[in-house]
Amino acid sequence: METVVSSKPLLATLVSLLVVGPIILSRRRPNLRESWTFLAGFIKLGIVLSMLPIILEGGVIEWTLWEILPGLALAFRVDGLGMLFALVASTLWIVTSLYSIGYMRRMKEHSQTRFFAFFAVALSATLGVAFSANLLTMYLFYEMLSLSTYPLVTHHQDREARAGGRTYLTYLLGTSVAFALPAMIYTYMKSGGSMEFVSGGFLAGSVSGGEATVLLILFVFGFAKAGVMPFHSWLPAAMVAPTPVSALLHAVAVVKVGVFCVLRVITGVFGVDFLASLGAATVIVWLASITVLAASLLALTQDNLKRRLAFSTISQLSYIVLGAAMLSESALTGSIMHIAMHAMGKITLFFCAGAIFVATGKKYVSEMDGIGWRMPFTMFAYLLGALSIIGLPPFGGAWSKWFLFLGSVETHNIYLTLVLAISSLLNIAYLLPVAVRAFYVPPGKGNTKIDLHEAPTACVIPLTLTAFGCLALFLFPEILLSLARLMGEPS
Amino acid sequence: MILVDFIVSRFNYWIYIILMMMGLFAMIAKKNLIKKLIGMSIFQTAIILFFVSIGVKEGSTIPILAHEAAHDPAHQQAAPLTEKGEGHIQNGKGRDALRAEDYANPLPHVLMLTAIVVGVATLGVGLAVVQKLHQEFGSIEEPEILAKIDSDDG
Amino acid sequence: MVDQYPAIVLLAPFFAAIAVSLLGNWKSGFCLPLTVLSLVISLMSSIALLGQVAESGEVVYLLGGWPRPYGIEFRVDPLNGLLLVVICTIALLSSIYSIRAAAVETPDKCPQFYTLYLLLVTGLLGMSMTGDAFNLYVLVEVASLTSYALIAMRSKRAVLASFNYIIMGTIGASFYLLGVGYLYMKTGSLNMVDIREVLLESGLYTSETILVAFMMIMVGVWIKMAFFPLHGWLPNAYSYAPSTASCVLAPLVTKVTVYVMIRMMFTVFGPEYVFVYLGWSDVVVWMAIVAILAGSILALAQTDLKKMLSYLIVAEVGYMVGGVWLANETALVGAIYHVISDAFMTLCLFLAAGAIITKTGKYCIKDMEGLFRKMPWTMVGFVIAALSMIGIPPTCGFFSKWYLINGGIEAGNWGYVAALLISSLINAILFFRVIEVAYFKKESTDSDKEETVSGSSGVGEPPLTMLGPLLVTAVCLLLIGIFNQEIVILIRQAVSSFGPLGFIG
Amino acid sequence: MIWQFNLIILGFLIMAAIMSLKVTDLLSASMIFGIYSFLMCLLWAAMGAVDVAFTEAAVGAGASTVFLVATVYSTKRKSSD
Amino acid sequence: MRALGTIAVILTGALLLYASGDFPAWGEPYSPANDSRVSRHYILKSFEETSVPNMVTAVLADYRSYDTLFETVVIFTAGIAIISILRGPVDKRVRLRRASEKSLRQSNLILAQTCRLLVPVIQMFALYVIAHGHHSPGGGFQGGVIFGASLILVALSFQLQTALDRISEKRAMILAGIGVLIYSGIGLTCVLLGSNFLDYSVLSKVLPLSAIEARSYGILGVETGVAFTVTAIMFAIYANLSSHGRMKGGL
Repeated sequence: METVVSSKPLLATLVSLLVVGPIILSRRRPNLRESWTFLAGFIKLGIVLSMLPIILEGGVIEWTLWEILPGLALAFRVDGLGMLFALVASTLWIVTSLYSIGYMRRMKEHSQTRFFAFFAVALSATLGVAFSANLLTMYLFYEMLSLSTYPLVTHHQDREARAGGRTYLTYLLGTSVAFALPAMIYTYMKSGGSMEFVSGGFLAGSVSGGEATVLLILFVFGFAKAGVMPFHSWLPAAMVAPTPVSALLHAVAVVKVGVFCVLRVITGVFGVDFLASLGAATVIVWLASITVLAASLLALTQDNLKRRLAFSTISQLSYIVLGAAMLSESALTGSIMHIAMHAMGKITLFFCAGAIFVATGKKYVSEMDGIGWRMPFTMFAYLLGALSIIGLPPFGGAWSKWFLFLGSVETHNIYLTLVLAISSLLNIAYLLPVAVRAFYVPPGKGNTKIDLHEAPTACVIPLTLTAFGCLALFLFPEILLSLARLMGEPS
Repeated sequence: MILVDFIVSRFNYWIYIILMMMGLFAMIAKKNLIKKLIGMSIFQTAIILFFVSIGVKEGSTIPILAHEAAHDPAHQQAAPLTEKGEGHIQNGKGRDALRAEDYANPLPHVLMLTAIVVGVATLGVGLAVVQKLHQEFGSIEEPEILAKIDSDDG
Repeated sequence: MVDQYPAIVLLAPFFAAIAVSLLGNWKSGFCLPLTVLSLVISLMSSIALLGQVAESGEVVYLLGGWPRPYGIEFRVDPLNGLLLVVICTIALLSSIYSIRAAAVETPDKCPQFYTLYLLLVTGLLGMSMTGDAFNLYVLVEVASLTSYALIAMRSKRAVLASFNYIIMGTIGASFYLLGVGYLYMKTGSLNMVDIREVLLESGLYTSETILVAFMMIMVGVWIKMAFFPLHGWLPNAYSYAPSTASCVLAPLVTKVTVYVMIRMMFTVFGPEYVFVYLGWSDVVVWMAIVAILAGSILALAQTDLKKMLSYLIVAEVGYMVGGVWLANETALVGAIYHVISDAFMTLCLFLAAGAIITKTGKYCIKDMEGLFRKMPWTMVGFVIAALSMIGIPPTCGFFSKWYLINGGIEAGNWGYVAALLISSLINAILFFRVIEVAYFKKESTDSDKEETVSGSSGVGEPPLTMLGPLLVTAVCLLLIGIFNQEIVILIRQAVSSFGPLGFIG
Repeated sequence: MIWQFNLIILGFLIMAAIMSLKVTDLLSASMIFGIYSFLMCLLWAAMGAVDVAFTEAAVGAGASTVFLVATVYSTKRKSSD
Repeated sequence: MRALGTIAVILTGALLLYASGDFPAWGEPYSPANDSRVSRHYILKSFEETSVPNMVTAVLADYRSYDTLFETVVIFTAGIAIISILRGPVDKRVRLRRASEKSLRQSNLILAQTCRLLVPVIQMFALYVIAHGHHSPGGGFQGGVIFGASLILVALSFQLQTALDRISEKRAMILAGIGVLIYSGIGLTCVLLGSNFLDYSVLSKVLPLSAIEARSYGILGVETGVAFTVTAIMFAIYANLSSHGRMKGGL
């Protein structure tokens, strides 16, 4: 395995941070401001893509900034998992930027400059997490992400936003300080001053089974962005944010950072084999299973579309955690792929929810009767996204579900297979009715008079793109698959 | 007799403790601010008394060189500092001149000069603050001032 | 010139104080330039001194040319070398800040204010440099007297707070003096290094007098540093003081006293006495835990911004005392690092609070709606300090917590670790309460709206002389965090000279 | 240095301290405090600390008492305790 | 508060009594403190090294002169502190007028005459105490306080204004600053002459004296500085305390 030393990971992380200055400076000229965002987005994607070949060949890219604590550097390291995540995040940022321009301008939102600036910071933090080489760097960017998204979540600055923002920060910051930080310090001491992620784990052999269980639970709860119950309620609360924020951050960046951290901890800190030998991950398996089912059931009861999607996200995130905690190769591959697949599907759904809101002002599922034929692109995209999440071919979600099922069979745990099966059924139950209502139920009395039309083009284009993305991921999964497989292989 | 000796050799210290505790109690428990400051001064002088007691030597004189000793040319020459317990400096004429046992320990005195000055400085500032409080609240009793502050708030 | 650095550090503000008092009455325009100039000189020579110390070890400066133990000496090791730089930096920043604030809050008293200010800085610098136990007392009194006056300069409640401070401060200083007396009685020396040598040579560890001396000195410094439950004087004194005064008092006085405690424990009595012979570290750490929790919870109960910050100082003192008494190197390094980082954090918070109060005239947290819009840069500074208090990387608060928690785990004291984490969480709640209020607009009735319209005309960013120091401090918070390795290496150099820290952990 | 003499002065000292703290008339308290200082100065002179005694006579019995009296005059004479 | 006070007193008192059993006997010449090398050095060598017979003065103003510098600063600080605490916003309308001779006559004749007789004597004595501090008890502090007391006496027996005419508060504070400046200036001169702060022996480079005599004269110099400051501050404190900081009326 070759190791390349290059500053590209740092550059990819920093590029969106650097663009904050120009964004703020050009606050009086919206077009210029948004073009900065696009410029940064394409540069970022370009840098990420330029690293792809090396990673695909099984290499890693490293860059160390400086030692920040004894034996601990602020360091970047790109491997398959990080690459996959960075690829997803930076691609979708560009799409979302386009969408947010349409959304924000049509809604005549205030403080758009602040919005775009913090969005860029949040992206930096996301890539930072993806490329971090050790726990400390990861924690640093993790906190940066929590903080930079707070102004985005509370963008409306009203009473509701205030309450939502409060829950958001309390959960994310509180758990990270209360659980993740002590777990991290304990890890640091137990490992003798090292926190570099290595495949196979650096803690292997230095902690007992009980300690490993406790630490693992602390990490999973500490990275509450993963949404494992009972620390999940920040995500529904965060739905007060404008839809582009929900779409990118709460379907892709923030939540995926959570599960990404959990994956890193399981693979890089403890090591799959070590955990398997201790049986320490069993608790996590059950926690995740319960979350999968409970969140799906809760999603059924939600009338607000965005909240329904949020609970769906919680449930889907726990698939990923579950896949990792099953500690089998296929399940791990499946869960890593699910990061990408779910991202593509869920962002489509959020885009649609936003587009519906922009065009009609409707938030609730019960109001959406018959809008399908008026907004055909949007609702068709919704259908594709939903099918991908459910896991039906020919959509991307099918691959990840497939590997997860395979993994559950490999573990010889019939209950896990059942959990996955039941939850897939529940997925159908809470996602499809929206599309069904939109297309087959005739509009109610109140809706007939409203002049319904498609959302702005800047909104429709992205959601169409991502919807076809779901399809494309099914047809061309090789890159993702090989990136995911890189992690599953023993080093 | 042993008991008497013990008491004689200790009572100075005990009395400084009593004085100090009186001062401390007044500082904490008195309600009148000037009384608190008087307590503070008693507290500080008690500590000074303790320090001065450290420096006392039975049968010694004040720490100022006697006139003839000071003007004895022998002392102008550098004499080696003698070791503990045999503090005799032999001058040229073979006469005992300077013995450490003959003079009270000057160091505590020096320290206490400073402490006295610090004490009076603190007292002065304290009194100024009391006067200012009297101007602001018209009282020098702590409970009354607190009551006034509360009524201002309410 | 090179060997005179310790003297220059101290004498620059000292002579400036006299010059200000002499010239200030004639022309008050002299006050500020002299103050700033002297502090710049002091800062530069303290940095040079630190470089010298880092390179060639301890620097000893004999005052009057008398050798130890007959005269008084300055002893500068990396520990107080760092502290000197911190004191000078903070004093310089808040003196620049005071340009406008002093004119508003203490009109007509400009020369007196700056004289006292410079004497306070002189006292603190002297406290951190001196190698003589009694001289320390004198300098403590210089610093205290100036603090009393600076606090009492504002009217009403500040005066009562100042009186309580006089009483408590005098008890603390006198206890310290008494402890020094007991030490002198048994060792016959006042020089710190000499005392320790005599203690070791004469085998005085078993002496009751030394025990009581130690307790007296500890209680004395604890009163001075407001270690819970001896903290009674601090919250009122710091929150009612003029903001220019609290900006220099709050960051420095408690921290320098913590340094005095460290100096006393490690240089005078020696860790082998404090930790190995006495073995009280558990008791004191538990007291520190109570202090941390009590300080945080009391802060939670406050509605006044400055008072909340003052109670946080009480909690932070608990951090440092606990860290020092955990009796292992990591925790001690963490505690010393926290002394430095907390000094800057407190400065940043008080500067921001002072700027808010001078511009809006509001003290209560709930009155601070919409501040992000009105004074965004001030709030940026405030937020960075708040993040540091909570312990978010890469601010320095994270790293000090890192070392302290590390030390706590090393010592196996889980209570301390838990207390640190709980207090971090409480800090998070506290600061986000403020930030939330400031971030959101007022959901108000019409009458309120009119009030804000009429009132908002004057509310904007504070002048550059206030904003500049605030932002510089905020940047310092980040720099101290990012370059914590360099600082910690210096601290370790100092800590290793204290000798082995006992057998715990 | 005669310890009996010492004891007598110390006895007076304690009496003076108690009285100056007990008397409710602050002017009397100040005067008694002056006496206390003077006794203290006497004691120190007897202990051989002439410089300290001299200073205490000037500062404690002189300046401090005058300051106290000045403050009592400009505030209140009666104390509640 | 009473309960708190009682607890504090009992705890501290018990602690101190506990330790007193371990004390060396009172007046023991060979106790650790009295027989330490520091103390012995001061007694045996101070005359040799400073040519000042009064060991207290030698230690105060030479061996530990840095302490004494800050002791002076404490007094100086107290003066400024009291002024800054008591001084309200300056009342521009009140102009300080010279007290007329009438006010002198108004006060009690016996008091006035006694004071007239006493003050010069006190002041002479104060100067003597300052100057003779090398050989007898006394020095800058004591002399300064006595000199200050003579001014306070003037203020007491006439009116505050009478004393303020002799030395106004502003002048007193300048005098105090000059006092500290003399002290620290001597110290700084030593630095400029190439030695450490307050090392008077290098004064022999500029004065026609031996190094030891230079120390003696250095001590005299700093004692003068102390006396200036103490005199001025004692009077300033009294003036402020007796008039609520308004410099009018007085007792």
